[in-house]
Amino acid sequence: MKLSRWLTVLLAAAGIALAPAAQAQEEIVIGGSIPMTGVFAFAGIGINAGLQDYFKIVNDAGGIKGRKIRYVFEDTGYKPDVSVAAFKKLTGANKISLYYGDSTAFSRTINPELERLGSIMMAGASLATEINDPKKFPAQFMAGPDYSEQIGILLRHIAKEKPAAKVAIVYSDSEFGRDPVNEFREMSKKLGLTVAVEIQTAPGSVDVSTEVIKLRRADPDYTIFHGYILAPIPEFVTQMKKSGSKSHFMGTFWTMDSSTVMKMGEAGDGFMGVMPYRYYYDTSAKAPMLDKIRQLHPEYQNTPYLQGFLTAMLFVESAKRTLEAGKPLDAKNLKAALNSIKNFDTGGLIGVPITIKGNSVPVGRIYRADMKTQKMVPASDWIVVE
Amino acid sequence: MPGPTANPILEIDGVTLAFGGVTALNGVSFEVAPGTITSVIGPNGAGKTSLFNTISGFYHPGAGHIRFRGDEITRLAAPLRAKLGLARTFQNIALFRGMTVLDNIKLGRHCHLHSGVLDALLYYGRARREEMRLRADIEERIIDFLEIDHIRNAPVAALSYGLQKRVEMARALAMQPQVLMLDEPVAGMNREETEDMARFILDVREEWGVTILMVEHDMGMVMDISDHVVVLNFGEVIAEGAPADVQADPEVIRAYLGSGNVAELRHRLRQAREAA
Amino acid sequence: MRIGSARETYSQDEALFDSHTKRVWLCVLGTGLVLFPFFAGQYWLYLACLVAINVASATGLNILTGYTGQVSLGQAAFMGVGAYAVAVLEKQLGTPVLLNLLCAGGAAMLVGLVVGIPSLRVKGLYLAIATIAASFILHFIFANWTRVTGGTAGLTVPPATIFGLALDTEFRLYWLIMPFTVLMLAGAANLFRTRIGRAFIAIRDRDISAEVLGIPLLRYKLLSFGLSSFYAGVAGGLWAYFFRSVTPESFPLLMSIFFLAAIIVGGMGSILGGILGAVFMTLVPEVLKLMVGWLPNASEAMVFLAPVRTIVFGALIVGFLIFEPHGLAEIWRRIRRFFHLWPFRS
Amino acid sequence: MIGFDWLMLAEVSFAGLGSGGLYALAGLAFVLIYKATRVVNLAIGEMLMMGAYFFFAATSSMGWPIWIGIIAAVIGSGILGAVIERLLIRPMLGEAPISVFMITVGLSSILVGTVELIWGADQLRLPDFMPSDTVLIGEAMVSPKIFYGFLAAVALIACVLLVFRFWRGGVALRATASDQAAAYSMGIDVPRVFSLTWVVAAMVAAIGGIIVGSISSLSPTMGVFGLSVLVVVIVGGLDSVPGALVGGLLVGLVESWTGTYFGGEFKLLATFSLLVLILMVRPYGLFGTHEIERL
Amino acid sequence: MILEINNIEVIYNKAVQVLRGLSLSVPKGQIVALLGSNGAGKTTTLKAVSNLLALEDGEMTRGSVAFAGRDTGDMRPHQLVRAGLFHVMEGRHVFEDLTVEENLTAATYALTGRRAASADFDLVYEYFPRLHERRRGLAGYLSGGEQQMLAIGRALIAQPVLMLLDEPSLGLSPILVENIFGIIARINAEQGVSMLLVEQNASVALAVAHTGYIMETGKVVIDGPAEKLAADPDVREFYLGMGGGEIRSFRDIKHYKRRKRWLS
Repeated sequence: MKLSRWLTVLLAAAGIALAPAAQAQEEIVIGGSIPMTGVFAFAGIGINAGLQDYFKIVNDAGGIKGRKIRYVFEDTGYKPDVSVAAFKKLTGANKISLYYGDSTAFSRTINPELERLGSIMMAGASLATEINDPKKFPAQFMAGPDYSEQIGILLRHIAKEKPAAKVAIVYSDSEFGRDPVNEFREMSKKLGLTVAVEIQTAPGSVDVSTEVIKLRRADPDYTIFHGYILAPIPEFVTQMKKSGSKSHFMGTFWTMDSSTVMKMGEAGDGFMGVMPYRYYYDTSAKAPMLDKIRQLHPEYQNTPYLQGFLTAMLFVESAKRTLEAGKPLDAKNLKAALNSIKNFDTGGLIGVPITIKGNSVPVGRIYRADMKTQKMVPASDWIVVE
Repeated sequence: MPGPTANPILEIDGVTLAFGGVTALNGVSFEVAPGTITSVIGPNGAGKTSLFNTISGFYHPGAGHIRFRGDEITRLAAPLRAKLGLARTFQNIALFRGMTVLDNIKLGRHCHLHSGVLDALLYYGRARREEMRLRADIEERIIDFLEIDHIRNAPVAALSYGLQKRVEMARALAMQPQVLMLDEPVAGMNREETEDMARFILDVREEWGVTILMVEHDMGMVMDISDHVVVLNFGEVIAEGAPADVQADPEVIRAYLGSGNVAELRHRLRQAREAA
Repeated sequence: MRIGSARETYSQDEALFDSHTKRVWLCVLGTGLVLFPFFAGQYWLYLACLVAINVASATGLNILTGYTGQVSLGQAAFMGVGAYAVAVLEKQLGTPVLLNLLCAGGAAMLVGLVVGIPSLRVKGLYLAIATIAASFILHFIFANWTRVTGGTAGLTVPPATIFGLALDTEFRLYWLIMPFTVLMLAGAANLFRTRIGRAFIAIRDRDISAEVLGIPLLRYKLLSFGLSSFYAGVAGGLWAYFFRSVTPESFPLLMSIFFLAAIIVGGMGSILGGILGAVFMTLVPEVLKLMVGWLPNASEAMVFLAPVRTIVFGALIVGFLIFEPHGLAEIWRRIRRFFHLWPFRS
Repeated sequence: MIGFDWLMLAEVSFAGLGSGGLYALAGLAFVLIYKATRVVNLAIGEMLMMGAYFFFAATSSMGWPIWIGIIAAVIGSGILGAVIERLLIRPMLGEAPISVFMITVGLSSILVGTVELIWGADQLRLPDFMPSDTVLIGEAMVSPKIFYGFLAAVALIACVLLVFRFWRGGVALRATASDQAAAYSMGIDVPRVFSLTWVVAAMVAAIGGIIVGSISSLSPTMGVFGLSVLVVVIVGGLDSVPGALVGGLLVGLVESWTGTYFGGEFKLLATFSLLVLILMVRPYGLFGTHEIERL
Repeated sequence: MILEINNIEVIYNKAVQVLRGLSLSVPKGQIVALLGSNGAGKTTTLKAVSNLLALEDGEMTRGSVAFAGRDTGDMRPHQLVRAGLFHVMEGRHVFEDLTVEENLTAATYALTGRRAASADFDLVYEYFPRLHERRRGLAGYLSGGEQQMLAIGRALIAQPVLMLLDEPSLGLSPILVENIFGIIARINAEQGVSMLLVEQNASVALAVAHTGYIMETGKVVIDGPAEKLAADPDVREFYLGMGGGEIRSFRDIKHYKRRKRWLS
């Protein structure tokens, strides 16, 4: 015991001696483990652009209370150990207050480190239900509804559209896929929906004909896909439609990027899904922030971009509130500032003002694919999960 | 020299071995008396190496028995036979190319050592003592005896054919054999090297009291140093006995040694050619 | 220049580090390893720990594949067994760290022994694929035995505590991981000075002859599987303490391929090869990333150069194999030989 | 059995056979290479992927008609096969099989990186080129892509078997596979046979890749498919063309049955258990050549 | 001279020297026998001629081989075959999972790019009627003798100028051996094919050959006309297995002699 205490004191002393003297106007450093390559690269590239763009907007406007933002990131290839390495490297070289992480595994792995450091608040690409627990993940949050909440939004919409409908879920055999299955079961029961079938597909399986046969026999009114980006949804939908099924098909956030849905081709017509943000091209209501994005980029920006953008916005807002309260930028203060956000206007990115009580932003809306205009169109109002 | 009445150290009794329809050995029987040099000869493909493989436990005979010091070993696994004292060399030289000469020889002692995994990982106490004893024994008794001290740390792949054969013999000696089985010990050697190998074989028998069973083509050496010769042809024993008797056996001459009358053979070939 | 050294006893001749120069370098290396954490930043410490874990596991695989010739693609799954063992013990029972790590090794060893059973009948790449099968079956167990493994979400591991000191930083973990790795390396090196190591090599070189020379094949192949997976299990246990979160997806097949690549690139059947290979394979992606970082417009370049990194990584493996099939260890040996004779180069 | 849905079993079995046909096709590409050159090609999945991407480039990017696109993709893959053989495989002649195996691991990394560099990491969709109406076999509905994919696979395998049997080049290939040194001494240009096999295998893989890609989608992770192929060829025997066919169908059937009656998470478990079982009973697969060991 | 081997050295695995300055020549239309004990380097000699060494990590480090006056150093094995040099390997090496006929078809590659030569299957069946009976059967199921016939039959298809025959008598009964050698002699006489014959069975080899070479540890020790060699007392003693000479016994060699010599 004595030895350990002695060691701790020694290390603490070394830490103080080595830490650079705090400057009043030092920049705010935001780090990121971003999957620029690998299976999640399509999202990573968008997320990165979204983060970068918003930080630039803030910096161009003079920064946060006069302090500039510096954004540093590393490519992870969507591998948790590489993500951790990037985190260590970036936090070792910079005094980071906010961090963007790329996967559930990373969020979970780094959580003890975040708790130990106490200086960083993190958000990320993981919308895992598990992370949405302020007790277990006090220094993290996500800029959208978690997967269970997304399923809840979908089911709510179904219950409203067709009470007592038969619903099915098709999910991949991965952590991502299995995440909201329990919620699906319980929520269906609560809303008076019948679970027609739950189908799990093997990871990396190419052919889904057998699963289609199973699904066809269950004959659901609504089929929710979760745990995929694109494949094998189009094949499912095509085969189901060809066999005369009248089921409606739905997806969750990472599937819902406009270009992803459009790749489904004809089969994708009428495909619905939950989306926490407005699409880039959605001009149905006033959205100054979207206008700004459209100004910056005349071409379409994908949903991960919007996710990154909104995350950056919440990062900045938390930092601003913390600084305004005259408190140092540490995890506890940042998180408290984040949770103080009430009826916050996202500049139209989300159609309703948001309130962040816990670790997620539990808002979403159902959009439907319209293949004629090649766009996603709103199919419901904004739904807030209580 | 023990007389022929002594109990045989190794008995091959009606051994039959077949692979996929081809009979490699067909009711082979003979005995090896302790302390003798017994040679098995026969043309290529006669089943000599198959016989060796059967004795050392790599093949299991379809019929027949193999007895070692009177005990049945027909069904015994190969490693256990090695432990009993049946050591051998191989026709195509089966040295382990990834090891030095010294390690190859040490490997021979494997079945007589006792250190376990933990001893090995720690290399402390038993394993260390055992390895040191082994090293000393190999250095003093085997490497010195076979005069291969200059190559002890060489990788075996770099050695000449003759030296490789000698290392193989060293490894077999490290197995502390009672019966040493040599498969073509002087193949590919010149007269001088052959003489030396012959001397080693005789010395092993004399100094170590080891019984020797060998397969060899070099008739000169076989007839000279063997006490007993067994002739195999097409998987069957066609003759056995003292070298001189075997050499004189007309069937042996026909099947293996050849008539030696080249002129007559040439004549027959020519006749066959013309007849066709 | 050093041409030879006189040794007076067999024991001196059999020593692992048989020359004065070697011992001096060993001391330098040891001192370096001890001093390293006091000077390195947390990123380099992190990498050092990761490298050490990988070295331990690669050395285990080297015992099995490099020395015994049994190609295995199950190393990552065996690490998984060790990692889960540590996670479960630490969470459920709170047993001491050292015991947990030994149990992790033991658990992985038991699994390894079972996986090794086909090795008597199945050889070469057929065996390699059988080990892939084993690793998928293990993955299935990790993902579906929810009561113990926590299912796909996995388990979070409390920090290792030694004498009440929580090992929750790289600096502290280094003192757990590095000694373990060094001990395991020493064990492996010792192994190949004894009859067991020789038996392994004999099986690799000519297994059927080895049997006739008195080596029971099944027993030694299983022993090799057991030892190798013991190493993997301990490495996996260290991994669990290091990352503190264990999920089924933490130990993909790709990781097994990584270890195989490490020992091949490093040099099969050489302890040094396993070390060099694991170090090389772990650090190459990081070094490549650093190099991209030096380029102008690094952050934009990163987007485009990231795939290039994947290519370079593959090209390095290919290049090494084509130009030096015996791996880094051989290159190292050649460099050493050069300096031994220098300046009297022949 | 009353109440058992026999129609479902039939449909599931057809689907299984269908996807089994695709496995068999990819397995064929693998077996060709192994048979002739003894290379275990772990990059087989990536070679499929390259074929699919070539097809994508020809049709979606260049805007060529579908059939020209297919031909272009097949030819492009053939050239790639030749390049791979010449640059990576030939220098490794005579090295340990494990080293060559590792070369193909490196190769797969190179191919994935190249695809990411050129086409990005996004999932892409290939244009539809097969009839999309459901095929009815009796009362059983069969997915069209699977059905036509199966036909293409079986036709191609039959083609290869016929060529092996009756074309002199087929004899040369089998002779090379059976005994390299002896093939040389017959006057067969062994290196050329090697390179030809790689070309042909890459072409077969390209066709497989186009079908697989059109059923699911195109992405740099498509190479994972190669893993199932590995199971197929081990079950069938690494060096047996009929083995690839039987192994493919068997694995397809087992996958679809377990997927239906037990659940998707059991698919891999079932195929790999099958693999272990077969290896224990027949260590060289169902039709593989048993190598004789000599002391 | 159809074949001239000039002072060649061969090393395996960059370490083991098997041939140490071996020279021999095969006159056109003749059969030359190369004799010697196991491991003397006979097979290696043939492989060095047909350039098959590389397959076994062997390398010719010195000397040259000329076939029909042309240096073979830069010719690849299949080119040599197509130029008319056919190697019938030891152990027969038939393609076991091909039929007899397909085995012969494989050999037609030897005719690639040569004249208007067309493969003459009938010639093979004429020499070996047995092969005709079994032409649809897999070669792997043939008996040893039949396989040897097939191996020589493949060579006939190739219409070679020079045949290298490696131990055609291996594993055959004396009657079959005579049979095979009878055909070898016929092929030589009727087709005018020159032959380099490696044999263990020295008597039959010397009976069929015109010239003989005897090698030991990688070099030639005795050579001359076959009949003369067959009469040579040393050859009779060592290679024909006929004793009777006044050779010193192995039993009489003294220990000290051996001890001295191995120190080198």
